[in-house]
Amino acid sequence: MDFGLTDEQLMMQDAVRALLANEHPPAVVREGLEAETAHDPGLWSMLAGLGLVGLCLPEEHGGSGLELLDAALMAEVAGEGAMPGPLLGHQLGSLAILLGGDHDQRARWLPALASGEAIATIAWAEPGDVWEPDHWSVEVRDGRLSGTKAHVLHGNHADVIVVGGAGSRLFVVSAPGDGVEVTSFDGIDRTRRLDTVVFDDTPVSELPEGVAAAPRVFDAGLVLLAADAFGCAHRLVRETIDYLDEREQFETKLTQFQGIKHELANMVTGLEPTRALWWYAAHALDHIPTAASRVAAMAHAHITDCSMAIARACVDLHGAMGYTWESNVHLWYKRIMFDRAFLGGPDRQRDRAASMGEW
Amino acid sequence: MDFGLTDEQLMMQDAVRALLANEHPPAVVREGLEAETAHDPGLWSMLAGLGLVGLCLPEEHGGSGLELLDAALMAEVAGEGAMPGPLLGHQLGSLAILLGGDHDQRARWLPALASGEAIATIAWAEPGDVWEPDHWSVEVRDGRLSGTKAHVLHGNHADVIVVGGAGSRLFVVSAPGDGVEVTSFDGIDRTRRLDTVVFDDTPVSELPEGVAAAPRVFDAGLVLLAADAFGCAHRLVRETIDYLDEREQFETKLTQFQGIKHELANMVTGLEPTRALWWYAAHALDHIPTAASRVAAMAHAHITDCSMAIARACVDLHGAMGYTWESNVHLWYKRIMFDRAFLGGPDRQRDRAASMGEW
Amino acid sequence: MDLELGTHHVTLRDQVGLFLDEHWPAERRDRHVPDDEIRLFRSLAIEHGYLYRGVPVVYGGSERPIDPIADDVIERAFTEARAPLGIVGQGPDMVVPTLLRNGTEDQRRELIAPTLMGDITWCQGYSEPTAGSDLASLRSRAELDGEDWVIHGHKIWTSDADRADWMFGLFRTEPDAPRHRGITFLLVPMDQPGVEVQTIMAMTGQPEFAEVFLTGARTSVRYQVGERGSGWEVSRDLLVNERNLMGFRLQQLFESVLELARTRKIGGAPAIEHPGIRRTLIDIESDLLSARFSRFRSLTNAARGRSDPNADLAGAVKKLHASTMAKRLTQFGLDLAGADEGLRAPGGASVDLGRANEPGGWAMNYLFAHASAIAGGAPNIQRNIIGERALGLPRDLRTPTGRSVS
Amino acid sequence: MDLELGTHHVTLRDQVGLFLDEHWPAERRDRHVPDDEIRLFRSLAIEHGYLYRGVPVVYGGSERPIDPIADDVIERAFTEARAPLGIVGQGPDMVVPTLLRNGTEDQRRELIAPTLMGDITWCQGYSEPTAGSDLASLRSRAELDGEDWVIHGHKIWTSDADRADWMFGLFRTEPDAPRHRGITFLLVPMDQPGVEVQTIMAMTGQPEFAEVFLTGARTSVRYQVGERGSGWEVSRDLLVNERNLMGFRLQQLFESVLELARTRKIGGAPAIEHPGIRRTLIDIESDLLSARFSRFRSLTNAARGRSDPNADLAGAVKKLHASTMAKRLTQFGLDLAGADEGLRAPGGASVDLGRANEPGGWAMNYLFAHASAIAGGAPNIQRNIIGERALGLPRDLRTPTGRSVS
Repeated sequence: MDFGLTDEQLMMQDAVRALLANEHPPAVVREGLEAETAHDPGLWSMLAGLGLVGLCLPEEHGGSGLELLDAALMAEVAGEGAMPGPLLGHQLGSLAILLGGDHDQRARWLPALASGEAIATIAWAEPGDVWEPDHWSVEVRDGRLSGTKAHVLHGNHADVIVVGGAGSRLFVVSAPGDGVEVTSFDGIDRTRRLDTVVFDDTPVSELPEGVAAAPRVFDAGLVLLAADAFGCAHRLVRETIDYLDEREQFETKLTQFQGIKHELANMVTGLEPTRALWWYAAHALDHIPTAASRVAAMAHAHITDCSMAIARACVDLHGAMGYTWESNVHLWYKRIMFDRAFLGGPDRQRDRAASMGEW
Repeated sequence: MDFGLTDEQLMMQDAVRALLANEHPPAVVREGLEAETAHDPGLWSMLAGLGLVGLCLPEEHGGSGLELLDAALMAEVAGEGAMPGPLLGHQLGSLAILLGGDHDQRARWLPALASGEAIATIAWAEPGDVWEPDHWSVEVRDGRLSGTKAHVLHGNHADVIVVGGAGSRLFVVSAPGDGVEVTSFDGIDRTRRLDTVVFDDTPVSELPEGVAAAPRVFDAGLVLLAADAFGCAHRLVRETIDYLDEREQFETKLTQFQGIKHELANMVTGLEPTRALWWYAAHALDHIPTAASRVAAMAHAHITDCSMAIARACVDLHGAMGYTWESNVHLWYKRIMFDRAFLGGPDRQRDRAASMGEW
Repeated sequence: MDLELGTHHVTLRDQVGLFLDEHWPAERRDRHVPDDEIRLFRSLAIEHGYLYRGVPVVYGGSERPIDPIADDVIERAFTEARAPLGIVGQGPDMVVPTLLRNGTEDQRRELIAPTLMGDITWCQGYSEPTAGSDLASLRSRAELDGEDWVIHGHKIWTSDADRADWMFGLFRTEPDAPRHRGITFLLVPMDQPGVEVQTIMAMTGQPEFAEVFLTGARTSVRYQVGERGSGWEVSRDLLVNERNLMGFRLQQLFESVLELARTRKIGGAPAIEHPGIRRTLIDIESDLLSARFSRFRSLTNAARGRSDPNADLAGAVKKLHASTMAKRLTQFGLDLAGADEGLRAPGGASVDLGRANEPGGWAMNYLFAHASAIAGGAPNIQRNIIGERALGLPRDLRTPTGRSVS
Repeated sequence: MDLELGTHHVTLRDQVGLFLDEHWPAERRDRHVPDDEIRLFRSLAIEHGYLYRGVPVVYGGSERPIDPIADDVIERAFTEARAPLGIVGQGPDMVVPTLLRNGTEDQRRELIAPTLMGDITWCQGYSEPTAGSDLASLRSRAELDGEDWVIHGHKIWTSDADRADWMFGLFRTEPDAPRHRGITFLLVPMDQPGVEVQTIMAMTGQPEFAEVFLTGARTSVRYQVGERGSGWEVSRDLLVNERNLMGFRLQQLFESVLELARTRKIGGAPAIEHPGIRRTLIDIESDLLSARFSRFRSLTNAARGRSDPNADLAGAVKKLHASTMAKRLTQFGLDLAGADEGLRAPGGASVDLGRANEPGGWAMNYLFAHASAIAGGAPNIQRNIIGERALGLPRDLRTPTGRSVS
């Protein structure tokens, strides 16, 4: 038994942290808020260079052959840096093909996805708050799919879209292409854009193990969101301390006021123990299949709620400045809003976890 | 429209406050904790002398002819002083006879109840968390009642017990007497004792309007409990401030620590607005029948929960001393526990209020 | 205590109902109504005594005796019909009461009526970059030049400065007086060369406030409110008024939450049938009722001119209580609206609480809850004020050279 | 990272199951088991390597390699069977680890084994009336008289002092040394004329702690642990140990809540089917899981001997996190148990978390949650420690002459 990170894992986190701090600090992230796209090909190839875009793909296909815990550790760092772009959808789409595809399908798509040459995403949600695989309604007839998918992560950048269909089936669509119409959605988090994708008689290729793969990828998504939110909240606490430490009121540092100190202490008392929760949830995805799904839902609900509460308190601690666009606070705040809502929201995950309990 | 207290109401509160502070301060209340009974006949006759025991009974029967708001204002002061004894049950029992009895029954019982010569109580709850009138199960046959009633307020002091029976019917029993067996219950709040009363073929007299009266008396009970809890919490905040103001740590008054100041500020921010809520609920009992029952349930749930949270925080602010029997904190703390649980508890009242909403 | 709708109020309610049936019929509820029609409606409502009831007729109000229950009857009826109430904002809510109390007759005649009709709009010049919670340390200064005050300074967090016709604000006029005594309350026209406005974008993506740079801006001494050096007292009344704005908005938000709970489904059934949701709704409603009747209590106390330490405490906690409720309510609404809404950018050109259930409405209200929490003193400042002024706790510790908080 | 039950742990689980089937059969679960049978059972469990695994065999433990997952397997199996685990208390949890780390061979041989079997019981002499959170300001003093320390002083909030055979505590031995350096850790026999115990009644109605008056109490220098003046360091290890006690108790409490939720009815259906209750249960369980795996994280870090600021932060918040959970959990349990229980006096001769569902059990746990929150530094002290030591915030403001908090 060992419940800690390896030196390699810590070094990998530090490498990505350094990359983001040097090449894509918040000031650069902010420029992307206004831009038409939050995808920066330069950043993407740097991430690919670090082996991040194919992190969980097998080495035989050019991936790094690592575990979901490693992906979650990267999500934490991505949250800390409010890292923009299509990584989340790419990871989940790639994972779906890995877990659901047959030998030929993997061989066809995974190498380009592992190298970052192609970008994947998932088109799973449907309008009207449809998220879970067993709720999907889009039908495929004669190898062709028609229907509308909502909240597709960077749908406009995807070369490979893994679409969820009725009966939890998974289909792969090449994009852009005929019968794939992408419209952008005005989302809360400008660092990870969402699109609505309308498929119209689009040719698809079914992933034969898709029905088994879909819930596992869904669980992976929950854990990556939780880790991202954790990273955001952790950074926000630090940013808030730094901001308050620089400011004086009545000739006294704001961090010296005990009211502020206690509020910060309460924040980390809620947050820091949850690091072990998402570590465990991520580890369970690869190693404890009987517990994985339930604990993924728990980790998501608990951590995104905790992070959101911290974000709200951090805004207030910044005073009026915290409410401005000019402050960086809203980068992480809105990113947590995204992490919290994506895949259905905390209460829905709690209901799911409860239904999976041995009660 | 006028939403304030009259000079008479304020004077009455001050009179009772002074009485308790002078004649029955916490030190005296504490002596009663250990005693076999929490009923102090001396205190009772002083309360009777102030017109308190017949506050809401008509003047024609020797009462003060006041409203439930006045009774609630007295409950607030009783809470502040952790006043021991059978007043709550007495008020509710008297009210039940007033509202449910016919002319003869009122004439028979009310004068002695108004003067305090006789003490009333209600025997409504039944074992197994049965509280609401429409859940009562005890049956009366040929004018005789048999069955067990739980949580009877000072059942051993009552001369008149108003018993709730199946179909929300109300019956009056004279006590003590044959077929009335009282055993004491080891309750959380030693200032208001509870008994279990077993009736065995006991002769009863039915209150003809009991079915209509029972829910109104139940609502009155909720409001009196809420006002009592409010008084307890209000006093606890004051006691805590006084205690902290006397103590120094690191050569600094504890009240100067901003962490403590902010915690106290949060307490009163939750509490003080609810004063208007129980005022309104009490007023509604007499004047706004359409709203009364729902707002009584809301006031009880909201205020007893708020008060309980304050009590818990006040213990911690006192440090180890707050956890001792020697400190007075637990007087109010446990009294709030009582106020909160009696008649079923906050969540149950919320469920009731929700079912009465125009949703 | 008397809350019952007596004959008088029942009659009023019926009259308001008839008035609304005639002038704001049901088909108007969900459609865009042009500004001139709204204007006409408001004039009629003032004529009938339904709006601006505390303002004398001569200044454009409808001048009715203080009667919070009547106010309540009217507000409820208008809200149910989604009819426009009086204009909400710093002009009617803050400037008008101040002028009624401290203004000259000329100021009242010139400014109140157009403010009430929305023809003159206002912004507030209190905060400065170096004086946030601590108004007494204001640096913007005004100097007398003949019949004009000439102003140099820098105001920040000024809502609506880019649209406002006038600023009301505090300026240091007596540099040698003690800090609180050297401030004067002035009204300053915004459309002049010495006033430069630079909007500040809020996290909602809207330019919700601005910085205002005053470089030789002028205003006539006719627009000085109250005595020289009395600005602190004049503005204290204002802050009290500002804190009255929240309650009604929260009530509207709660109506939106209820509407949402009726329509949203959880596990196939309407959310309003979900036992956990029901308990939360009841608790939120209890909090709102507490705030509502606390307001009645304050109004009654004010009408009686009586002082009462508990009532003062209730006044002191009002803002923190309201902002705490606002956060809880918007969180609940956002969650109830579902993930589709949780992922959506804040919607609408501005915050409109009555339209919370339109796309992006909950996100907008969710973010905006911070603005209302921070405006007029962030939560921690409120806690200090409550602790020190209302609970009588000793002042905060200070650095050896520092001054104390609040 | 490796949490899987490998072959080794699966085998262990099966062995523990067989052991329990044989020595703690199902019929024992709900009945009173005499002390001597429990004693026998514990001896057997030690022999099998299931209890006191960190203690060498020579001192009465079962001496197994550090293996938290094995600990967990054993604890879970024992708990499910309601079999007695090791004795919980200040002796096994605080004195034994201290002696293992800082004690002399003689001290270990004499004191550890009887402590583990409950033959010697301990109380803690840290707090004093004038030194609560601030241990460095202790006044109780010990002076050397030949081979004995002679002690004068006054300890307070001492749990179990009336029953304990020994006190372990901190005493000022070097009055001239700097405050932290002048303290020595001593073990003092309680049964002697110089020791007078006066119990303090807790709000539970139980004498949960006591004051101890030391007037010329003696203890041999053989019972000094660590160097003279090193008491501060020796006791810091102890505080870390104290903070490890809560997690497992909370897990037991949660099992009781689940049991209760299965049996209690709300509106005719089991509470566990109530959607609101379910959400709360999941959230509480998530919190407990966080604490549990944080503990695994700490143990792993300790085993690796590696320092990590985030892990230090996790350690610093553990106690406040646990006491916050304890309050939430006991509130939830008390409410779920219904008003009949909410009105009942705290029950049982002492806190027994496994019996929370017996009459008065929830009230007892509800009140006791405060004891665990306050012991070792009330919540606000914890917040200061977290803020200053773990987050690196500057020290509190102080009065001009005062020293800073924590």
